[in-house]
Amino acid sequence: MSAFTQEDRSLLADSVDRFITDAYGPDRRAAILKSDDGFGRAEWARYAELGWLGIAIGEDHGGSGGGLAELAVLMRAAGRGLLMEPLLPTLVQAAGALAAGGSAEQQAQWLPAIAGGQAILAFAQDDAAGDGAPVTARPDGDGYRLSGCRGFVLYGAAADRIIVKADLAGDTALFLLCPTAAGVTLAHARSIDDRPVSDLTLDNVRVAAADRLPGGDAALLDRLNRMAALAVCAEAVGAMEAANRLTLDYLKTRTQFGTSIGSFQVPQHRMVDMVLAAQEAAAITWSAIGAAIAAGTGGPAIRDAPVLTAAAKARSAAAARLIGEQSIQLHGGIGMTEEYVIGHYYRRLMLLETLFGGAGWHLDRLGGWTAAGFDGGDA
Amino acid sequence: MSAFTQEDRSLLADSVDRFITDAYGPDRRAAILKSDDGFGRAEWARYAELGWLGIAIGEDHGGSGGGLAELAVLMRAAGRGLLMEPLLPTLVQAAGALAAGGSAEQQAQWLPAIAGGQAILAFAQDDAAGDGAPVTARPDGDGYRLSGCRGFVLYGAAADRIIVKADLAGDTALFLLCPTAAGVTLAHARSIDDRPVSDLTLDNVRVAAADRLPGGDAALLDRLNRMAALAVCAEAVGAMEAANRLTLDYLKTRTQFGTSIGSFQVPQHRMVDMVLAAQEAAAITWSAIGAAIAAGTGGPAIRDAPVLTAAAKARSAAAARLIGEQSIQLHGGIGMTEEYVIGHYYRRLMLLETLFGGAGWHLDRLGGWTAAGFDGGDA
Amino acid sequence: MLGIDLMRDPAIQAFRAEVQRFCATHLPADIRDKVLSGQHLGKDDYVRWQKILFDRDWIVGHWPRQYGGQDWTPLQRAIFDDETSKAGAPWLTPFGVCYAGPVIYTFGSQAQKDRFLPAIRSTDTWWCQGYSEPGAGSDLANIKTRAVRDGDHYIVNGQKTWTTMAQWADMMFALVRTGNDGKPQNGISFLLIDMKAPGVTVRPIISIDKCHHLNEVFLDDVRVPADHLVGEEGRGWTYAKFLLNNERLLGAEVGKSTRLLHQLRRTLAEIRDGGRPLADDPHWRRRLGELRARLLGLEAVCNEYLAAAEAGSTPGLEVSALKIMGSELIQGITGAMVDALAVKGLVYQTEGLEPGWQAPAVGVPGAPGMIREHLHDRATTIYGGANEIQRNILAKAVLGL
Amino acid sequence: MLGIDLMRDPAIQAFRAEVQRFCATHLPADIRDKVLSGQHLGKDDYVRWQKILFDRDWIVGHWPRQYGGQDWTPLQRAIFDDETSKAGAPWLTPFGVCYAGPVIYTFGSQAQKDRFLPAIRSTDTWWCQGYSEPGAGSDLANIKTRAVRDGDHYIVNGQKTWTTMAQWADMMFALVRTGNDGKPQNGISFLLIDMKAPGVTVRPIISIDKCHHLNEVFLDDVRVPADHLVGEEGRGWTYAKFLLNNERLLGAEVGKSTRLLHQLRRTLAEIRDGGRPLADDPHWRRRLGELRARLLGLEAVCNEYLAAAEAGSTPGLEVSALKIMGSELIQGITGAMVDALAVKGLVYQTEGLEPGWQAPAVGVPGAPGMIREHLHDRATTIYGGANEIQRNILAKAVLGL
Repeated sequence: MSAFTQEDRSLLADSVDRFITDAYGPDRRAAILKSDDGFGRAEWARYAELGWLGIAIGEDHGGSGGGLAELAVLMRAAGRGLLMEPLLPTLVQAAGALAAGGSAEQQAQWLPAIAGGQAILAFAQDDAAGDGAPVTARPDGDGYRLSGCRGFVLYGAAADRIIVKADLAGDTALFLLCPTAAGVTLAHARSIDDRPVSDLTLDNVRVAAADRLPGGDAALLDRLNRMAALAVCAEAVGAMEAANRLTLDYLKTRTQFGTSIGSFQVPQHRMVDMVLAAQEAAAITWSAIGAAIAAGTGGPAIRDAPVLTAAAKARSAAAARLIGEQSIQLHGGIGMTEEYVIGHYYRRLMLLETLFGGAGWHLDRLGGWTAAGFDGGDA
Repeated sequence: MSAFTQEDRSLLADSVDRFITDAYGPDRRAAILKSDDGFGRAEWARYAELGWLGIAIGEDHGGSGGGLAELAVLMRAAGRGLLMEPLLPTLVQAAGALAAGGSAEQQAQWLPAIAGGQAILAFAQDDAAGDGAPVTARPDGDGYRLSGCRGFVLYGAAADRIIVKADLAGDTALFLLCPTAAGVTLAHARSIDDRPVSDLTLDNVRVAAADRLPGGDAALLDRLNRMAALAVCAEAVGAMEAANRLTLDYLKTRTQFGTSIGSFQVPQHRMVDMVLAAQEAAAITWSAIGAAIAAGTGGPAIRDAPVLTAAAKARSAAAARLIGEQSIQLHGGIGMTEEYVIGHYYRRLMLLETLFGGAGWHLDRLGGWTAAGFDGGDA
Repeated sequence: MLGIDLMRDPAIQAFRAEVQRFCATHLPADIRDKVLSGQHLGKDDYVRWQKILFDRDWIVGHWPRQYGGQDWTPLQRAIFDDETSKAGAPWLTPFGVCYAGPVIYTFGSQAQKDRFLPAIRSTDTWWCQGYSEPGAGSDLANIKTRAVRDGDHYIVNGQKTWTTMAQWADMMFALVRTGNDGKPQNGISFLLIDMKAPGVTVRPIISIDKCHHLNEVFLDDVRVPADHLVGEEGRGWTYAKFLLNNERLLGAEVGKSTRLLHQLRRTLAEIRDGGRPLADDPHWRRRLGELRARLLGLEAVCNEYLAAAEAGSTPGLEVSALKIMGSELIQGITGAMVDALAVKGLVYQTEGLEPGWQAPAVGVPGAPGMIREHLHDRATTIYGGANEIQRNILAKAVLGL
Repeated sequence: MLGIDLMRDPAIQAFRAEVQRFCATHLPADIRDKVLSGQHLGKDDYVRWQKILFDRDWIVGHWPRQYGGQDWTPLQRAIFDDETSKAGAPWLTPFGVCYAGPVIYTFGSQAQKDRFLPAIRSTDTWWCQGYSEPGAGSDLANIKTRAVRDGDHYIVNGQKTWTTMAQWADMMFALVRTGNDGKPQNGISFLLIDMKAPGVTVRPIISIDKCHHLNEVFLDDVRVPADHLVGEEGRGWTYAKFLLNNERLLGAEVGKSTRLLHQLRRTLAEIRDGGRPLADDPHWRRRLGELRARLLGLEAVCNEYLAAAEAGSTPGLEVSALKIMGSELIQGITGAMVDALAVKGLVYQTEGLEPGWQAPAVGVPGAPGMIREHLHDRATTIYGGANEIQRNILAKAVLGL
């Protein structure tokens, strides 16, 4: 159970919002985008001071003992403020993997470092950027050798460690990879929403046995990916709410043909649909998070958590597309400029749509489950 | 080449429109719907007198030597007037099959009878209504024995002959079936757009060798189905144009909140999209018909006729759905009543969408061809 | 409290289970089968089921205890509505128990309460709603039916339309115009009209599903006792708005959509194309997934609203949001059904809607019920204020546009 | 004559083949490769290609012969536009040859014709369009930039925005306000402004694709010779409308959509998911089919319009229909591209847009060009009168609503 009350969560959300208002304005954000890191090192240290980085880390490891609900509150606020820092891979994926699948030593080494802001971790999984070279691991003495490629490693450039998913004799295994180890190549670029992202190539890289996560199996990865999908949904909800607010303000203030754009029925109805879509995405996301927490704590799950997670990701992806595209359309020319922030929301939403499975992927799974009578025959 | 000029076609369209205005009004149509036949016998005779039934039959068989273009003009006008008579199976499918694949005797027997209005023919192909009992034929002395089921035989109840597609030792074969032959069972109902439709069951039915169409192979059937698909597109275009006209009139005259509905921007834009959709459906349908005629007459085909046909059916299906649904929505309550005609257009469009392949089926084919670089690499 | 947490509340789960159990044991199988196959229900079917609910004290569970109800919260009411719908219970015709009853016990006189409420609870009186007119649909304030005071009666003249089930009705509650001052909303009164009174004529309207649900009701010099006026003259619009608000959280029709989605699932498993069930086709699978996701999304939104209502907040305009989402989802599901049927041909054998019909079925078994549902449900985005009107309301009242 | 019949006309087919042949032999490979991969083109790339067309006498084929053109019909012009686009030719920047030139030869003085037309044909002068302003986008009649007569000059003050390629321009044709009487459309004049004149300042606008196509142009006390006024003072709106009409049949951008659809096809064949190319996935296949069908539909509509134009009719508002369909199709195609890329991750390596860039590519090869195209093309439904405005125009002028 989370150590947080509903009120604690509100305070957390307020704290992030206040930070963004005070210290993460357009100028600072523009400077961060131009920096080599592509995110704010100073901000990261500040997040640690504010206690955000340990929000979902156990109190025994220097955190405050929250969980997915608190991460979601943080990610939603991060979405509103378009934060650039590596919250997702470090707090959700890596800390989640270590907490659930790491050895005591790994947890002792990395979780306090994450909570304290000293360590940034990335996560490399899924398909290779190219074809035919997924990462494979083979035993090598008292350790392993890893080879292969991974694409789209977010914040790979800044990571102190990259948790790499590899195939080990047909099973899933997770390894803590040091990016400076011999045989590791990282090629850096930016994602569509300006985040640092890397292609990772491993050429017979030696990893010690102690750097394999003992509990890092396929089931863990599946749980982690669902958790990450929900964190992404929460971030998208925040971004959609902010984009809707900006667009609604614009409709009210921008005049054309002698009247505000918002006095025309077509923009009105479109704005209504955008607000309804964000509302639905939020509701289904919180539902899925509630179910995931209930499932994790052994409580009675009303709905199966995977079903709700698939629905949440699919619906928030659909909402993200509608809101992202129509925010720009309703803003007109100004929406097309890099200087104005609405385009940044659009690009952020484009990325969030795709992370941890796009709408189609989740709908296919959900459709398959539904066809098979999944969920106790309850739909 | 068609014996018709562009002017002849205009005269034909005018003639159908005039007939509908003069003699196919709501009262007459309501009476036809209530009749046992479900279509107008008297009207059928009149169509023969007006020369419509022989429009695409050769002059040597009592027709006027037109082709697909003239059938399309007729079908478009029939769509506008919501005609209930068996034009599609008799003129397009059966006469088309006989002209292209019938023996001289078959042509001499049936084509003049069709042109003269003495014979109504139906067509039974594709899947069985149930599962697992498609029609198979086996040689039996100097004839054949047919067994199996066919669903959705339009106008099967009135047909003097039903052309049945059957599987003959792995090949496609077409037979002229007499509905009163021993072993033939027809179960009658109405289609969603009020047309008579039947399930056909064949239990070891004897068909003479002379009643097999010598040219009735898979290639002929494929060509016929494309032709029929385009005739259906033309009928849909006519129905969409009429539905749009009714809806536009309604928007202009119906007042709500003290002003016409058509003064609101949302109905305006929706109406624009409906008109654009009908316009596109018309343009792509005429394009495909032009290409089909060019292909049939050995002229230089600009675009491959099957590609354009698939595009035409898919786009007109999409337009039919938009226009059908939104015609009712924009009419409000009155659109929901059986007494008012817009719902009849909706149900007619629902059926036309599905005949000879719905949008999905055609898009899948078109997508496959496009992926494979079909059409000379030209897209 | 998050909606999902609320749904996990043991008392709530127990109530849900109790409704499910009751339906499983008390909903007559013949009625359920008609509902699930989309066949016609007769008045006697509705009355029989409503009397079963009456016997269980659930027919007006959402009424206050003093009037024979159970003081259900909005959440309990929503659960009851969802679970009975899912189980295949008939539509709980709302004209008496949801509309006339609450207006009468809230605004009516003691005499009206004594006279009308018992028969509403027992469904011994069948009610219909006299709101819409030929010139007043979404624009309801525009009603023209006039009631002129004549001694201790009103003389009513006018025409109501789209009157659901008026052919079975004993009473109608109607909005009538008693004054013409100021805004059109003023001068509207709420009158209870005996359908057997001289001058009342009911004419059927057949809808595009070929069925008779709707009617026109002509009112020609109908004499209505003055004590059939509910509340004050000229305040009818206020009472109608109260009603609307009262019903605000049921517009999503989650239960109905759930039932229809089950039906779609079965249909996709049964209809085969090229030898395999449609459910195995990737396009159908994705479409089924999408409809399921939308249903779960709608349910989540409802749960948030219900949680807010449970926490004592008075939600206002949700009725518009839920109505938009709910109606468009229903149309999405029934549209998928007819698309699935279309694979084998759209045969609409209306005889198949009659219970006990035995002649040979043409086309796909069950098709008539699904086609009827689809055609009928084209109206869900029109009635109760067209979705365009709902979006206007949200734009103005919620977004401030 | 049906559009399809017209397209089968041997002379038309021969012309099409001639353009194709010319592109195959004369379009420089380096330029074509940049276009097809979505890389940045420099001014020199555009000029080089336009001079090649000039040498072939095709750069202003649609101009009258007396001004150096070929008297192309709308159909010929459309074929030229389609085929060059499909072949990977750069966008034929229209500001000189399509906009400034025709206005000058139609409404300008002999001196203006002599002075400006030759350098437009040879692309020795680069033009830009000074229409939009911060307060006048879709609502163009609202322009505020003022030109005040001062002896034999106008003094121009104001700000233009969204000015494409102004950073390369030698001249701007601008709508400026010279009067304030009556409707806002009155009092607008058409002025030719030297971009090197004192008081002209160009400030880049970086768009969401991170590229510099657009600019703000500030005009501070810019002295423009009075003989740079085209036609009559106060008639600028009329000339602008003439221009719009002139361009009405190219708004569909069939050629560009065709090229992009080819690119999508290749992308779907190249990107693999779970070991097989996306092109083999049923959902992608259907989506590709749908985009192809829409392209064929758009082409068919264009052909009907062109056939009508060829037959001498003067189509009026098609520009709105073609603009709506064309822009939404382009967005459909580029949206599919980024969805395909997303399977491997949306890496936007903007360095990859620079020709000759050699560093290691991250993500999917070719992604930067496709992402750039997608982001850039979000503007297609905004510029030139947003699609909402186009639908307003059609509703009013064509449907009479």
